[in-house]
Amino acid sequence: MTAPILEATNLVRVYPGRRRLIGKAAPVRAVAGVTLRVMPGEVLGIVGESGSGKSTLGRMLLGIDPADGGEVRFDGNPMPRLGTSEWRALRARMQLVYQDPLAALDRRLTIARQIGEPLEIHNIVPREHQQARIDELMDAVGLRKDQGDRYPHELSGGQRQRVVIARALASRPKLLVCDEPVSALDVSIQAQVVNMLRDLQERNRIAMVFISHDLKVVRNIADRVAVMYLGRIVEEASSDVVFKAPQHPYTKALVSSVPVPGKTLEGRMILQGEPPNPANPPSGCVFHPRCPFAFDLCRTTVPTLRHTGPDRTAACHLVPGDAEPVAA
Amino acid sequence: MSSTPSVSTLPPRRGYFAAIATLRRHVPLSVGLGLLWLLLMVLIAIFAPLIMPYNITAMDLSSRLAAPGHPSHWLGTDELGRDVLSRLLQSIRVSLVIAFGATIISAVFGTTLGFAAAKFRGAVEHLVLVLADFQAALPFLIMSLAVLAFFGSSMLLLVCLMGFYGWERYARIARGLAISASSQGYAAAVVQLGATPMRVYVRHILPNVASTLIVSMTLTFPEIILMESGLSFLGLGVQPPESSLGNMVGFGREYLTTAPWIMLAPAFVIMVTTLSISLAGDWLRDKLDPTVR
Amino acid sequence: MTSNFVELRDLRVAFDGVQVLHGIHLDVAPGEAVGLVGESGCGKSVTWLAALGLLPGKAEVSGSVRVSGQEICNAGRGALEAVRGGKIAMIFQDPSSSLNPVLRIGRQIAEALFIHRGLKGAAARTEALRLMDLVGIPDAHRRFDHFPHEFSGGQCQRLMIAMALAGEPDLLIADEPTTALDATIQAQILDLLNRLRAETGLALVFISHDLGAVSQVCERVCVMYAGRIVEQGTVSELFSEPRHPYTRGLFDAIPMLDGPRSRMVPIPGTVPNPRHLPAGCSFSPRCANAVELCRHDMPALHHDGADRGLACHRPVGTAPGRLSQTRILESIQ
Amino acid sequence: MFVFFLTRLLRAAVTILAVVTFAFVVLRMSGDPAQVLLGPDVPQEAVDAFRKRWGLDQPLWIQYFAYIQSMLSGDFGVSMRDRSPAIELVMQRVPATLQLTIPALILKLVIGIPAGVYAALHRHSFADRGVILLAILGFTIPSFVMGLLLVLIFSVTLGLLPSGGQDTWMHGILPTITMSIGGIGILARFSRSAMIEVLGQPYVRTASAKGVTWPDVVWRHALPNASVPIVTIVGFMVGSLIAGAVVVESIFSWPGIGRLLVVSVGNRDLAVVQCILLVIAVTMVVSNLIVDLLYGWLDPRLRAQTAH
Repeated sequence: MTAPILEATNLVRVYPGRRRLIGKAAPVRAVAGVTLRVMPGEVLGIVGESGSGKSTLGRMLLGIDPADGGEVRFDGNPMPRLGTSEWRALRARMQLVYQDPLAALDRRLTIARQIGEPLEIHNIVPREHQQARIDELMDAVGLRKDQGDRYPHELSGGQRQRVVIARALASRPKLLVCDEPVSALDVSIQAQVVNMLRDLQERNRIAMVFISHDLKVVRNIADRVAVMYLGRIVEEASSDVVFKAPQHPYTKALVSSVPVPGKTLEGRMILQGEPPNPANPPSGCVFHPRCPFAFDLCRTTVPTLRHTGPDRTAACHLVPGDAEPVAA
Repeated sequence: MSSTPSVSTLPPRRGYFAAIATLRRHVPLSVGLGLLWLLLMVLIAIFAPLIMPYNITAMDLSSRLAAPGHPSHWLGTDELGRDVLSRLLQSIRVSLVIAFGATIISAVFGTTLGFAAAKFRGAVEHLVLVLADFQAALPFLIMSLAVLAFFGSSMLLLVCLMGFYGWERYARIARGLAISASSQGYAAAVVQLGATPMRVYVRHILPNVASTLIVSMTLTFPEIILMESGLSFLGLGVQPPESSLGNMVGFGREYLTTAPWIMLAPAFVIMVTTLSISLAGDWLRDKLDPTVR
Repeated sequence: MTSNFVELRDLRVAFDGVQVLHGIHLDVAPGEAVGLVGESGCGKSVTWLAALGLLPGKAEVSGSVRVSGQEICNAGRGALEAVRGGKIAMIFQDPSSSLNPVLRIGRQIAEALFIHRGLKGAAARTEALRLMDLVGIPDAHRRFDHFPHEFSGGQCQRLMIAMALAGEPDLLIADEPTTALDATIQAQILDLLNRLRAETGLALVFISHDLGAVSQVCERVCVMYAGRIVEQGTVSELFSEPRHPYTRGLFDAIPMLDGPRSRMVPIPGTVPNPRHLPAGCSFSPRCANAVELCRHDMPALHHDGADRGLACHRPVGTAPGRLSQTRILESIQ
Repeated sequence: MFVFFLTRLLRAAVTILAVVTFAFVVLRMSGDPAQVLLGPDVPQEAVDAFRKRWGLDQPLWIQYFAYIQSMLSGDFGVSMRDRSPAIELVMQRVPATLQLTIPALILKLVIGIPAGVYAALHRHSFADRGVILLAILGFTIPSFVMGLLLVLIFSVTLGLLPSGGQDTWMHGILPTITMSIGGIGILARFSRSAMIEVLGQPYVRTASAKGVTWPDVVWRHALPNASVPIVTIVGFMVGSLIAGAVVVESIFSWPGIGRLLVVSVGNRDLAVVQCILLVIAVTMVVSNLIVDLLYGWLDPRLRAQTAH
């Protein structure tokens, strides 16, 4: 059995909340105890709505946001401290792809130079071979060689995202975290970029964490999917089954809320209310105020993540599972 | 596969006149005139010692308070018979040197503090904040008056003092842009690639904020000219026998009724110069602001 | 045939001489729900902003906009203001920045009530509270005097809808009302729009890039590309039998939530820049069906049947490809 | 709000302390006031006696604490020149300065803001261009040049108005105009850009879309939002009501604070200069404080963040 490339145990991230007029600041637990592992070459999808802590989790997996509790192990080793030279050296092996490619690119440098920047920083390729590597990367993401001396604002949104992906792949990383990489793109362009990402991932056997609010895209690219709600993973399973037969009521609601062309709203499960304020989470199961199936136990006791079947877990009192919780 | 929209197409070079025609299309007339005037001022500042007809202290007692148009003194003479044109040229040189030096000092000082506040946050940020509060509480002219009066005026002190003018503007801009670039933007991306902080600030953030800082300099520069000439006008800036635009106006004031040209010539230069920089600065800001395009 | 509430005829818009809307013909019957679909920059929002005179001054608008027979295109301020809010209300994509940040929410709704129904004081307050209740703002009494930033995005959109309903309009134009919202909140808002339509008989124009969302609230859909309507029809017609290659491409580009994990089917290329539109059919450079004719001749929108329209020289065959057919059938079920 | 007010108050106090310290350090380090005041030829015994009399023989930090202590008890020192309390000298001059600066402020507000708003509402029109040009002219012409030009025209050439002094209300006209022109330009330009910015915001479009008439869109929706940035500038102008007249008072020989400052600086009258610096700093800090509080009132979004 192979070892996971990335292993996170009980990750917690607390932001000092906005101070109230009178009294103390309420801390916000953006990530409240997340455990997950990613195998080499595997794609883990993370879905959740805004405020679910999925972006923070992604940054913690890369060590960009420090963990206030728990730990991240990459390739069996603990994450070095942010800003140290070991941390910087590790960047060559793990990379991030952003939602907004225009913001992530320096608008005063040509895209070829930006794609080549990791090569310079990590001294991976001798200077005289850098251009060849840049050309190779641009070709891999579907950019023409003559576009190399363009500036980011001269490209379309889809092309910019290709540049960001090429830059992320320059140092041949083993892990790629993509934070909403296609949600700023038009539908027709989304498909281009997703296909390209999938090809590159498969060809280079890169492990990938794909964060998105778009269930349809995650379904398409991920092997396994974790559903987050208010800083916790509430359900995790292979992407083939999780959307077809969701177990957690929140996953059910999410799946049900995806508008499918040609289908009307009737018979949909529409959640009432809004996600609670993370600074003041409800007691018991954090989902219970919106859950149509909630009963007394849900209001008092936090359900733990348990195995509910082969290779799938859920955190719900209503879903029968193992006696033993998954995480320590 | 994907077709790229060609956004910027440079006009082909078709000689000198074509270039001027292009320029005319891109630069409004007022800005063009302003830029020409500024060029003239810079040339005067550089070559003043060579083109001055007289030494600025040379007195021609036989033709005191001569009106402009005098055959050997085009802009007339002052109460001691000194040539106004020569003094004007020298004054332009002095005022521009002070303003230029001070603008550079102010920009470097403010930007450094701003970056430091963005990088280290916490105590450094608070210190910068206190400094800015202090600057806001004491009008610059008042502060300068106090310092100059008690330390006595020297060229070096004047430049250094003026170098504190407007630093908080650069600090605020540099800090704001650096923080926004580091939170989600390109700087965060480069950090995430593994770049050292030095590389991030020098290779990425500085070039990106440079244009905004340059625009701020076009705001500060005329203000420093005004500040220096105001101080000199009050008799606390540049001291005689050296001469600056403000101090010429200050001394010319005594002869407002009998020889207004002594005051009018430098006053005109101050007005047109500050106006030119303001126009050019406005234009530059519109050009560099990506939201306008 | 006669009683269309709104009729757009040959509506054209140019910004700084760049034409972004190339002659839109569109009717909205009373009580009808029409979807306007297309990718960013296709002109779907501009169409209605232009119709209501809400574009900035530099926009040049031409053509005809008739509301209950009255021409309002380029009409005077007074004529437009009489239509806005009272006959046609509009809500926008980003609800949080579309509400005035310095005015209390109750006042913003009451303002609309005063303009259109002359309600003041206690009467306005009662009615505003009723509207807030209607759109599902919990605890409306307490939140009447709150400011917009104290509401979430979803609630702001509900408040926008309440404000739009204040003038008892005959038509509500919803410009990407759910795009900025989370999936579960999106579903709530779509549900709300459907409920309101059922209760009040309001006509709806729903502008969106999301075919799924459109199909949940609309009866008829117009697909736009590069400033033109390229295909239109009822939801069932259009979704079962898309004829324009672009419409087909849009359907195919949407990954399915169930079924096998397959490669996505993108539309190649990018949306053209309105400054440099390709000759002929604007879609021809990205179209697999394009022939020489498409590259120099712009197809006109031909109507066949009451609601069906198509602007294409080489439409997709009536029998769609195997992959798409199965997909579409799946989604209809 | 309360926490915010306290932190803001603390910051204000720190700022004033910084100003006091600055004034003290700069003035004391720059030279020996005894020498300056008594002249170079006075015998050493007289100088020593003078120093003892004024406490100048103590170490600097003791002088500093003594200074702060006496200031806290309301004693701002005594003018070395005419032996009267500095605070009295300063306060006597405040009304004269306000006689110029308050009418000037009113002129700035009633001309600058409407001009800017009008230009914003009629963008790219002839009036707009005119306002921009005049505004730039207004604040690029230094006040001493403007003042002298006005004197040259209205006093010297036309003989209509007096060129200096404070005898009648006629004497106040030229200095007031001189002082207001720059501010009018700044306010006009600022109001214009603030208004243009606000007019492009989605909520203005919303207001139009719900049928609000154009004048009401401007008055009830755009202006209240545009007033937030404008208040900053106005606050700064209010803050410099006392400090802003130095040059103009010098030109027109107006016996206000500015004149007093220039004269006292020339005489190295420490107590008076320090006192003026303090009065100016306090007015500036207080007006900044008021502006910050006004922000909260004008923009409820800031109210939520004020705790930071």
